[in-house]
Amino acid sequence: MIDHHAAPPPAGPVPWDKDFALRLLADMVRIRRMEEKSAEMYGAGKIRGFLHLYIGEEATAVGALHALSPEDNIVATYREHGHALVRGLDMAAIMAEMYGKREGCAHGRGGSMHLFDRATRLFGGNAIVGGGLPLAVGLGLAAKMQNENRVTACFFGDGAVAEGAFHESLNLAALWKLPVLFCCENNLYGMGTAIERSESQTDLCVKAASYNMPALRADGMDIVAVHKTTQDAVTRARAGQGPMFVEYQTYRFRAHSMFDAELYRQKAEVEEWKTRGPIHTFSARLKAEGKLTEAEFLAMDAAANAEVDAAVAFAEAGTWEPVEDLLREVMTPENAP
Amino acid sequence: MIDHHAAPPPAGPVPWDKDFALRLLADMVRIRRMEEKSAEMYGAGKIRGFLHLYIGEEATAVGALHALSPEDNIVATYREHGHALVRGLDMAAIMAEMYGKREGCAHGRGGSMHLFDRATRLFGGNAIVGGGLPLAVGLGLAAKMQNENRVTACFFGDGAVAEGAFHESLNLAALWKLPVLFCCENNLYGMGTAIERSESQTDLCVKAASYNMPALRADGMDIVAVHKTTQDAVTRARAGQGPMFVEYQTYRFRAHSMFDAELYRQKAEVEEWKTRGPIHTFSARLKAEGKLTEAEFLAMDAAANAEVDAAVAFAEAGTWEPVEDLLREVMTPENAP
Amino acid sequence: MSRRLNYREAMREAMHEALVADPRVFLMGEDVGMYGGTYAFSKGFFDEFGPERIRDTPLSELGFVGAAIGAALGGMRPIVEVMTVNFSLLALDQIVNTAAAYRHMSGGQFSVPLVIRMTTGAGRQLAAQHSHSLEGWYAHIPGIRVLAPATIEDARGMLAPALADPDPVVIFEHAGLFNMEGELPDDWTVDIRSAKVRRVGTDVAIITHGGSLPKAMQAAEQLAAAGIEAEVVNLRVLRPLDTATITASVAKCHRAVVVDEGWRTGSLAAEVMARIMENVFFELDAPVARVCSEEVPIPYARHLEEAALPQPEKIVAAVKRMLG
Amino acid sequence: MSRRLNYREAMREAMHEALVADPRVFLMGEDVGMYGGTYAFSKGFFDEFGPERIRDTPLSELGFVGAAIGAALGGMRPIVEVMTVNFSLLALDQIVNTAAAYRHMSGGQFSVPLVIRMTTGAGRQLAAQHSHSLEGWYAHIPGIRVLAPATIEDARGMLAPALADPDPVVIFEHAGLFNMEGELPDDWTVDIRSAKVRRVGTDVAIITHGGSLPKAMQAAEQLAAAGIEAEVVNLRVLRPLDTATITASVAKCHRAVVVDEGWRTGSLAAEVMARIMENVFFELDAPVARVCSEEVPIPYARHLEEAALPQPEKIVAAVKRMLG
Ligand SMILES: Cc1ncc(C[n+]2csc(CCOP(=O)(O)OP(=O)(O)O)c2C)c(N)n1
Ligand SMILES: Cc1ncc(C[n+]2csc(CCOP(=O)(O)OP(=O)(O)O)c2C)c(N)n1
Ligand SMILES: [Mg+2]
Ligand SMILES: [Mg+2]
Repeated sequence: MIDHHAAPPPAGPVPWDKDFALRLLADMVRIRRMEEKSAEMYGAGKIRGFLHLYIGEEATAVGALHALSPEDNIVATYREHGHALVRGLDMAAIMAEMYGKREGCAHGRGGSMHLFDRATRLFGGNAIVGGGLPLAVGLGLAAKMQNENRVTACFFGDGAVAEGAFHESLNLAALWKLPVLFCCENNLYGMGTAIERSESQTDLCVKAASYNMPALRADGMDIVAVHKTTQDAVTRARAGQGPMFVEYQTYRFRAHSMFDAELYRQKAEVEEWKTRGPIHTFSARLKAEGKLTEAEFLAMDAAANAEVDAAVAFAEAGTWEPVEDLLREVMTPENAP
Repeated sequence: MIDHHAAPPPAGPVPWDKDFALRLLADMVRIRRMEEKSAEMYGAGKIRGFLHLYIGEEATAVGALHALSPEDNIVATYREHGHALVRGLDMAAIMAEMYGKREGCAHGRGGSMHLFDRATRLFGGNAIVGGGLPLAVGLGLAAKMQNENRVTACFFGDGAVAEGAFHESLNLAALWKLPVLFCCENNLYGMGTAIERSESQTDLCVKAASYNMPALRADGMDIVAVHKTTQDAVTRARAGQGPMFVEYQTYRFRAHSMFDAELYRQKAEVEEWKTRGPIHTFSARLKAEGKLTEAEFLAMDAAANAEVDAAVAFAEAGTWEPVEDLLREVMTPENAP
Repeated sequence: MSRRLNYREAMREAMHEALVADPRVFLMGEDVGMYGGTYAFSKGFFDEFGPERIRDTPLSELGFVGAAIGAALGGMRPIVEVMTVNFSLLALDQIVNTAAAYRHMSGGQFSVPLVIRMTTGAGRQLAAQHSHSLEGWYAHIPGIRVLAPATIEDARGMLAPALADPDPVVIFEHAGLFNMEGELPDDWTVDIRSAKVRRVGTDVAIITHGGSLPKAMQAAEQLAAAGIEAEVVNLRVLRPLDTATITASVAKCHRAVVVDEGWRTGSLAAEVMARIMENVFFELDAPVARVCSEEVPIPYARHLEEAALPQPEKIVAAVKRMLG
Repeated sequence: MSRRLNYREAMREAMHEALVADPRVFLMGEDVGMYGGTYAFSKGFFDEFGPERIRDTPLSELGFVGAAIGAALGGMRPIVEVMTVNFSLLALDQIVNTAAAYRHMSGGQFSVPLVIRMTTGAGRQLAAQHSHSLEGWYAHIPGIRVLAPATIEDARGMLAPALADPDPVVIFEHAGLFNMEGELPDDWTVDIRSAKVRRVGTDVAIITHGGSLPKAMQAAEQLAAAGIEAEVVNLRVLRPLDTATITASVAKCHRAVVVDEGWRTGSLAAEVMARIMENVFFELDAPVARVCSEEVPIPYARHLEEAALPQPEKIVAAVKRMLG
């Protein structure tokens, strides 16, 4: 039986220079503020559909994505706002997408669950649990067949592990030795189902052996551990040694989506995990090491809030795609490049 | 990399009394003769569709099924003639089914790939690779929920292990501790694809750990090993200790189906495996132990041939279901019991 | 005495009744238990009936739908909830190749008494992967019965006969209806063989099902204001289709519009049109028209989603074009 | 100079040409390699192009079809062979929810240049799980193109434009055609937008595709002997349907029979009938009829299977009934 209690808060020296450390901290803060505002805008009816917040899990996306290069591919889930932002998408384009505006990163066609960006090789946003894994295998295959020095990082949750798509994808990637990282964000729940109620084997790393695939595990609340572990995995994949399974043990502080009474977990459990919140524990460490002052933190937070405000203003000012264009983008136009 | 070379032929003492030993030997011979005749009748155009022969693998079905009880459930594949026969179906009803006659065990609706029998709890014959596994889980669930002392044995090939259905089924069965035996007939090939070209992990028992499921392996050419291993698995499942994965390492002597040029394996490999043929090695052991005389073997073989001839005669004499009844058995009739 | 309740409550009551009545009945699916049901259809059941009978499943649609088939074969009466039709694509192999074909392949030896429920439809800005209306696909498969409750009565009354049916029944519940309130008459028993005329009219038959029914009713009201009396036929049983009710209405009105949230090409609406063609062609004063979803994966933006789906205005316009 | 070859050889030639012409093209699927292709379409390719480009996959339809989508996004031009349409049910989620929707969901940023080939149809006594004709399902999905080569020309000529198409293309190859021989004209380039009239006639339009085309042609010959000149329209592009060619033929003949191996209810034939209804209703002298498969999982026994499927005699009978 898995232990749902949080381990001690992340601690220990941060092996980064101040500049790098602060960049990563800032990204976590940016995600957090953007997400909080999204929830607010959902309440205001500006954002609709399903909205899945990443609050609490920021160390994972930020730590992992900073271990990747621009030429790498990213495949994500419906809980991908953070990934999109860290990958380099304009917060304004993300917010506009959630508003359904033409200026959104998918022109308002996709919404919260389908953030895409060709420029940064973000291959979505996928609302089918497990749906991104086969895609990642194929991106890895294309990279390998074309001798490109490109790694594909595929994010998915613990819930996705039970899907057949997980099994088929890991086998293919390992069989063909593809440069794919299977990045499992294990937040202990798939919607309202705790992992020990959905997995007969709750040690997810054990599953990798099934595919002869090496596995690494990181404390997903500790951005330093996440980054280091991901770097190790990337190095191996980039060296042509095949795929890798990486488990990030993390926790979702908010409800699964905006419709969730959270009947399935104890408030105390959530509170306990919050003591390990990736932002305050990391900033505390940086402060203790003299790499961060409170003033710097406040400035960073103010910058994030300003960015969020600008993003909202952009989204508000955005336009609606004309209804006459409804059938656009179903098929590629004749003379597309 | 898996070793496709056959191990030394099965040997060692047979821990059975003469009567039991001869019954199992006879069943292997019955399957062999029935299969050979089926191939002949396929050539003669009497049997059509796909026909998948079990020749070479007889020890698996015979050894395993004799470890089960009449109240247990059997789920099989398209390579299931042997299972049906050992389970107690009339050879004549099997042959008539392959002829497409109304007297067949599925009234000619199913054919070779869909042998069914309610009386002996044979839940098919399934032509979708991996398709039977979820079904077996459900049969196990029903048994458990109704407190029935019933084990479900589900047969499938090494090829099926790559399917998502395998993964989802093993997880469900283990999670819910269901009395299901996952009986993998590993004949080293899925159609023309050798296992090391389809599985990144060729040690299939390792996969069971992924589901926290115990695994056993048996030499599928050795009926004694098959029977003993299956008995152990059945005992455990019947005691309510949950599912079990059992791998039988075996080999298919014939082509995958009647359309197969066998470009994917060496003749020498097949010949080498034939030296371990389950019938001649087992009869040799019995002879060495004085439990079988050549005369007894010849009589047994003659009986099998006579049974086959009678089955063919029955099938030949069988009738065609009237075309007017075409739409029968799509839905259950109103007043069905 | 009739009672007022909403669609969700009606369905919940029906399930509750079935669980109480028959120990072989159990509910399984993703988050039907501790979470309380994705759409709260089974709220409270987990505490009342326990985890064995309100069985949360891992995310494995193919596996647990197949397991439900096996459980049905093994003597149980499972209700399996596939959260939405969108995810049912993962389970289609088990539904088509096993559940629907099983009785036939076995020469009639085994029936599969299984009920599969799923949410269908668009309208909540859930975008391209969460907005399918694939009832028409299911209606194509021999060996299953397909239901689409669109009223409080049908939500309350269809489950019991579905569970009594010895063969697989698939029930489509349109997400747009869940909060719809209505009166439940005292006698809400439902016959799961027949379509039902929801509004009597003479000028045009509007034939529809599921989430489009309220839209058709609204359109009929608007048309009535313009002096056009539409008859609204609710298919409600999508397989086997009740051709007699359809053709009777068309024979009376001589004009018909079929409304279907499926994408236009290959929609169930096409099948209804084909049946009208085959059976009452000479009764038609005008070609049958259809109002379907536009041929686009459903967009997220609200105005585009609305434009993609059938709407009362489009139905009114289609009728007026026809009569004009 | 025209050449004589069979359908399998034509398809094989087309694949060979594509593999030679473009290093981004590769073939993947179950047993396409060492086995030589389930139906020998790729015999010899493994030795010629090697295991990277003639890529045998494990049994995992969802996974490898999804991988092909990813490979297409990553710059390759995969041809993925799903052994038969029956197994494609396992891959439908990736085809519908990913391949078809991808361009739209991404706001037009990404196209998926993928070709999916699969065998379809019945007629070889393969029984209920190996005999589906689900082209109609695929034709329902926005975002993909669906082809059904039914002649030597189309088998030879459809692959190149399918590979050149920036969007997903699904090609259905009917197993009953593989050994069919015919002349390949010098110019066999095929336009994958249009239907094609295979036989000119005036009395009735027989509209069909895939494995039913030879049956329709046979029926037309039999009808000609009885003095009835049938026009045979081969849809060949099942999505988007070429309505113009259909309606032109119906407008000329004033009568039509649609032949489709799909189960009758919800068949592609229903869509063709709906389009005729919508576009040329007033040209019709009789209701359009259809000859489809009976609503039964395909039985194994030969006589029952034959009875379940469209046959030339049934087509002839339907035409005669209509004209009678
Ligand atoms: C195939 C499929 N089944 C069900 C759902 C509904 N659903 C959306 S998210 C989710 C839980 C997924 O959990 P996990 O993979 O752990 O990711 P998390 O949400 O925890 O990040 C479920 C059941 C879906 N989107 N897709
Ligand atoms: C889902 C599915 N995919 C493909 C096929 C075609 N097919 C039939 S048998 C087979 C090989 C299966 O191999 P294995 O599971 O090892 O069983 P074996 O035939 O060796 O007994 C294949 C590919 C199928 N029937 N079902
Ligand atoms: Mg999770
Ligand atoms: Mg095998």
